[in-house]
Amino acid sequence: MLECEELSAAYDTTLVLRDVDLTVNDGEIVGVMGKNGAGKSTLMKAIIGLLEPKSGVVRYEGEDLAGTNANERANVGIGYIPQGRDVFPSLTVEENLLIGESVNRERDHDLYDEVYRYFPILEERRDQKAGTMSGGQQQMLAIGRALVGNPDLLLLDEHSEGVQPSIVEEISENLRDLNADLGTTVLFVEQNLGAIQDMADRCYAMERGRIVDEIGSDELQDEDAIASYLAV
Amino acid sequence: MNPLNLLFLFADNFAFIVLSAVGLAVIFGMMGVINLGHGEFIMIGAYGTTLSANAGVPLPLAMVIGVLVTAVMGFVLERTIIRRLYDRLLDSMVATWAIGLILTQGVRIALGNSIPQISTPLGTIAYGEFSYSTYRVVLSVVALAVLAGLYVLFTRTEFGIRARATIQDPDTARALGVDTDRMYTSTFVIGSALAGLTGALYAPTLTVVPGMGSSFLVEAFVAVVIGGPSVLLGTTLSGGLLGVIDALFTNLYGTFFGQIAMLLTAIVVIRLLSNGLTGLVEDVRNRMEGE
Amino acid sequence: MGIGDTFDRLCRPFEGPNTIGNTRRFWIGFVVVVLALLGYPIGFGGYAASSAALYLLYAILGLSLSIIWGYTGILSFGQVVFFGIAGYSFALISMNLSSTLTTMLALPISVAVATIASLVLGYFMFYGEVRDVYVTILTLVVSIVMNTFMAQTAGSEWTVGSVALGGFNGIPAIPSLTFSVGDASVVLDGSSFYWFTLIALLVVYLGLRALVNGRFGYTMVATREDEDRTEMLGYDVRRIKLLVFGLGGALAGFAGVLYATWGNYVSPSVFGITFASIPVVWVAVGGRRSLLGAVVATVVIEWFRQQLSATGSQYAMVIVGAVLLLAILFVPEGVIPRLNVALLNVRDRSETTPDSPDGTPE
Amino acid sequence: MCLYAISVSRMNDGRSGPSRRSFLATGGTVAGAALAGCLTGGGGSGGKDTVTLGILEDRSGNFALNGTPKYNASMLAIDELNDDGGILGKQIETFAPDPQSDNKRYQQLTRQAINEEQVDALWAGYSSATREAIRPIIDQNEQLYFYTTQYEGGVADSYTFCMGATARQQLGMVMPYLIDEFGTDIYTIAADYNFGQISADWVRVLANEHDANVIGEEFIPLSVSQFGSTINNIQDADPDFVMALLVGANHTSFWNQRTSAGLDLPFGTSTVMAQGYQHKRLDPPAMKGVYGGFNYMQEVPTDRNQDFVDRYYEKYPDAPYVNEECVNNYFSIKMYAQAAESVGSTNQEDIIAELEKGMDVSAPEGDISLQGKVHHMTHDMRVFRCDENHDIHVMEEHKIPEQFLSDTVGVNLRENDQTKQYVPADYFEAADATRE
Repeated sequence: MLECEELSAAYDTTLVLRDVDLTVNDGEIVGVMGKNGAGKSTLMKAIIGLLEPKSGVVRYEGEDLAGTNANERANVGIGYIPQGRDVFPSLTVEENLLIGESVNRERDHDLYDEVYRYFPILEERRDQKAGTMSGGQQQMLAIGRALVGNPDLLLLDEHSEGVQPSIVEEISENLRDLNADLGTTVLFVEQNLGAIQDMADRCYAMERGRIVDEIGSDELQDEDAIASYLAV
Repeated sequence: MNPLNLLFLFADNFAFIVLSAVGLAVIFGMMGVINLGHGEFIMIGAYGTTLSANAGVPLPLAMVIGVLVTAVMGFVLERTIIRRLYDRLLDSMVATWAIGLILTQGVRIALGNSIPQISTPLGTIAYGEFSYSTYRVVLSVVALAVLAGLYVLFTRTEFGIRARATIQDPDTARALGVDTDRMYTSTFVIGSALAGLTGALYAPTLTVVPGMGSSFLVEAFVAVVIGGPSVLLGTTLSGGLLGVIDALFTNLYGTFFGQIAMLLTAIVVIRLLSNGLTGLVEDVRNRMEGE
Repeated sequence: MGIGDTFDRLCRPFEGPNTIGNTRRFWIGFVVVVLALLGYPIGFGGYAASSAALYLLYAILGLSLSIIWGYTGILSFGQVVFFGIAGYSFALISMNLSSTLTTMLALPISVAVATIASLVLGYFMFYGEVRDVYVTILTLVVSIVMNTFMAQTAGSEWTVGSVALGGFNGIPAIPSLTFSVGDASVVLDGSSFYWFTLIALLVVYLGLRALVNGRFGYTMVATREDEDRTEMLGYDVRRIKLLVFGLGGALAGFAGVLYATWGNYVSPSVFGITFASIPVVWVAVGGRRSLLGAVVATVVIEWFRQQLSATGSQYAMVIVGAVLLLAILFVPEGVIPRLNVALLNVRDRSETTPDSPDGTPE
Repeated sequence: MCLYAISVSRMNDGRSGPSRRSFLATGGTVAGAALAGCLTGGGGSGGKDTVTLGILEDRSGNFALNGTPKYNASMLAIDELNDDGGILGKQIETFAPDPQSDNKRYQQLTRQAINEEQVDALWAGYSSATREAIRPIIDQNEQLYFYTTQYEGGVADSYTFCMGATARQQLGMVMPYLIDEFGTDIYTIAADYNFGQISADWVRVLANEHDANVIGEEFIPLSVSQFGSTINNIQDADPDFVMALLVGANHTSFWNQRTSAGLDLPFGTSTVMAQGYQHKRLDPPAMKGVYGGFNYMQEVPTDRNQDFVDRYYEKYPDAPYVNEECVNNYFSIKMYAQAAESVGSTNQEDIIAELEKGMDVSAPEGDISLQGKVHHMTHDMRVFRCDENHDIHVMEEHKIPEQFLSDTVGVNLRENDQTKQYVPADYFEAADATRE
């Protein structure tokens, strides 16, 4: 479904991604783990199109995405959940969700019902300004917002950051259910061990902008094996 | 002091401040671009209206033409110039200043220093020994209608919600499929159209000359700066506050003191409220919700 | 130690990454240009010199914005406020107490008044948490307020001492700058005014070069690049901004005094939106992060505008507007930095042996 | 050689006091100035085979509406003179830049006109502010200068000739007429700057002289274009007529606004219509019942004027109107030519002396004369009335001389050089703004 080939990206002149190769198959949940500054968020931005790659190819459903804008990529079915709970703070919950309708223009129907089923709090707080909600609730909103348009691929950028562990667990569970129910493919980046173990079918490890390892589902349960990619 | 006089005067000032500021406020509030050519956009609206009316088009239709002309001009300028400067907001000020310069002198070259003016429609309201222009009362109603219309547009329509999302976080909005380029273009066109509307509405009451835009700038900038970040609320509140101050002091002490009182008020507001009048309202609202 | 080394050592305090032109070649060119400028009145006469003096004093105004906007990241439309305040102060002081001594004293006092005004406004803004683009609009509003206010001082109640503010008409017949020691006095007029302005500009330019390449200059640039981080590193950002704004006010005020004595006249149009915008245009076109850019652009643009107006062409303003648009669109970093890069490239290509002592990184 | 020649010609200017262009001779600038003189090929006016006139009128910026007709009329006069063989057999050249309604630029261009272009005479500026900005430069260089706008009056300047009617002449024409026709209660609205303030002073002086009262007075900033409260105040005061001394594009909005507010009083004015042809630009009946005291409007019903108007439109078919200043520029250039012919040279000092003898001028407005002692004109003044169809009618006409400088102050520029502007407040109790 999604392939990155020798993807490199830079801020100004500082290279942050170096020749990243990565594949996500239809229906998978794939994680990318790495420490702070490993280039995880940059990878997400390069895939969604917020950052122009220096070189390399991003392919979605077999088509090269070069030359398309972020909004066009979203329109064809990629749902993006930015890091740091980037909801629109002075829009209400409902208005935030409405923005998500622009994702995946070719869907059959909106997923408001499903979103409200997974995250009932969002229905309760429909008219509340998003900026006044707690971190976990904002994270749920950010996910719900990307889901409303029924994306085929979800890009999830560190949903555990700054959120209570119990909520992270809940969110991870919801995402697994969602993957099972709707067949939504998920690519997420994370440095929280628990979240990775809870969600990922398989996982890439990233260090200083490079993919350094690929870890299958069995190895994922071996904490010691993956901790080295995460420990500070 | 006749209370009706004061009321009319207030309505008049309110309309003038709101209509002067609203186009500037939309472009600034939604896009962060300070359009130094704002006055010239108003001038274009006034010219469009006056020229159409002189050509025999009925006044209401002529006003629509004035608005359209300005909107189209805004569209072209956004597509060719302004969009290249979104990440260089200060340069965009220089660019819009230059556009204003070109517009003023371009109109002068094309149409001369003056064109035949149109007269104010709708006649007079008389009361006691006083009388007042009906059209000017209508203007204040229009000003309210414009504010209400914008409120609905920006809070009740999908376009408005997307536009607000775009200004809050353009990257995230884009990543969620919002065509932010189009949002910017649309917003700039709406702001231009509003400036054009101001020109169209005031064309029958003001002297339509190439340099007329400057007579709107004081009110427009003062209103925007004391209004604060929330465009509509800010414009409404500044129109209300400055309108009252100006009306009161003008009525009591004359035009000069009206203007000075208005400007002093602006300075006090800026000093006391760093987020302008809307900041104050938000604070009060938060405090009330907190209790 | 050769003469070249001495020369280099003399130049060193003015060199650094925050300015263009850190090579011996630049300084030699600089000295040649300065000498040529000093000789200009001798070659072209007093009239030409007095015209040019106007552009030079504008350049000081341009520099005052360059350090505030270009180096500290605060776009001010209010430089003309201090320019005008100093001009008016000079008029009031020198005309009320008309003796050569007071005319001489009026210069520093007026600059002080402008500085205080800028510190007050700066305090008001930076300590009142007025941010970013609001500073820009606020300074613009202050200019408009001054313009509106001064234009309305035509009545006889607006008389300070024996001098009427004059409203829209302004104050005419302001004395020229006069310096006197004992009985000897020099009236700065024509060529002598030009020389005075040129040397003042030179001192200001070199002084600012030393400033921006010094410790304080780095904190200015740090403030521009990231205010929060600068604050976290232990610098008082508000104080830095206030000091720079005050310095800008002083320079603008100094230019304002020169202006008032240049035409022996000052009027509210110095606060008008057109004149308020012009320094922004100079600095934007010349390159806001380049002091030299501000100076060159100011002189060239003003010369160009004057030439166009002298032709009597009605297209003058259209051409000025179009040139600005093109400059903003196609040379965003400013004309002078672009030229500098182009020159360096040409030289890099033509020269294979790196014999020039320009080790300073850009 | 060249340097020597110039010095001699300057010496020959020989007026007592500082010599013409004396400021050039300070310090080390003599050589430079002389060199510049050589480079531009001008050795003073005497040696040239053309006459150069400086025409500095605004064709862009705020005052373009008033400046453009002044420029046009000047060019018409110069073309006509050139067609008739020029002045003293020399063709007239012009230095005619566009000062863009910017006083700073006026200063630059005035210096350029005098020092670089070496103009023999200068016409410059619409507003009083412009005149005051450049007058110090004029005086310093002892440059012959014609200021052609109608104005507040009082300029007594050895080098300046004020060709327009003064406030006293204009108001002195229209106010007695209005007092006779409508009554003695006057309300004044005036532009809040020097011109408006002094004109309002004159309204008070003239009201006093004709046993009328100014029952209200309001000064309106030039930037104001909203007149709701002003209209209220006038209605509140209920005067017999209003004196409207409004200036500029913003103030022109007053007329539409007062009409739509139903303020139907007689208005007297010295400013509107004759300068900015509001009766042509605004839709009737905005200017209904406005009475102006002017020396000229395009509608002056004489054959001589018709002939002038025809010639003007022949040269400028698209011009909107022939205004008061147009005519002042036109006749003053002709008057200058006449003076130069009778002196037999373009030496400025000689021409000033010649003009100071007084001179009769046949102008489009009528036969008028220059009052040499005070450098002002005795104008053929008229009361013009605008009716509801915006047709103009001449109600009264007679010649009025400049009186303030000549009678009240007692200025005689033939005898005493000066460069001062006198104000009525110093001479009339009624005009003293510190009253009450």
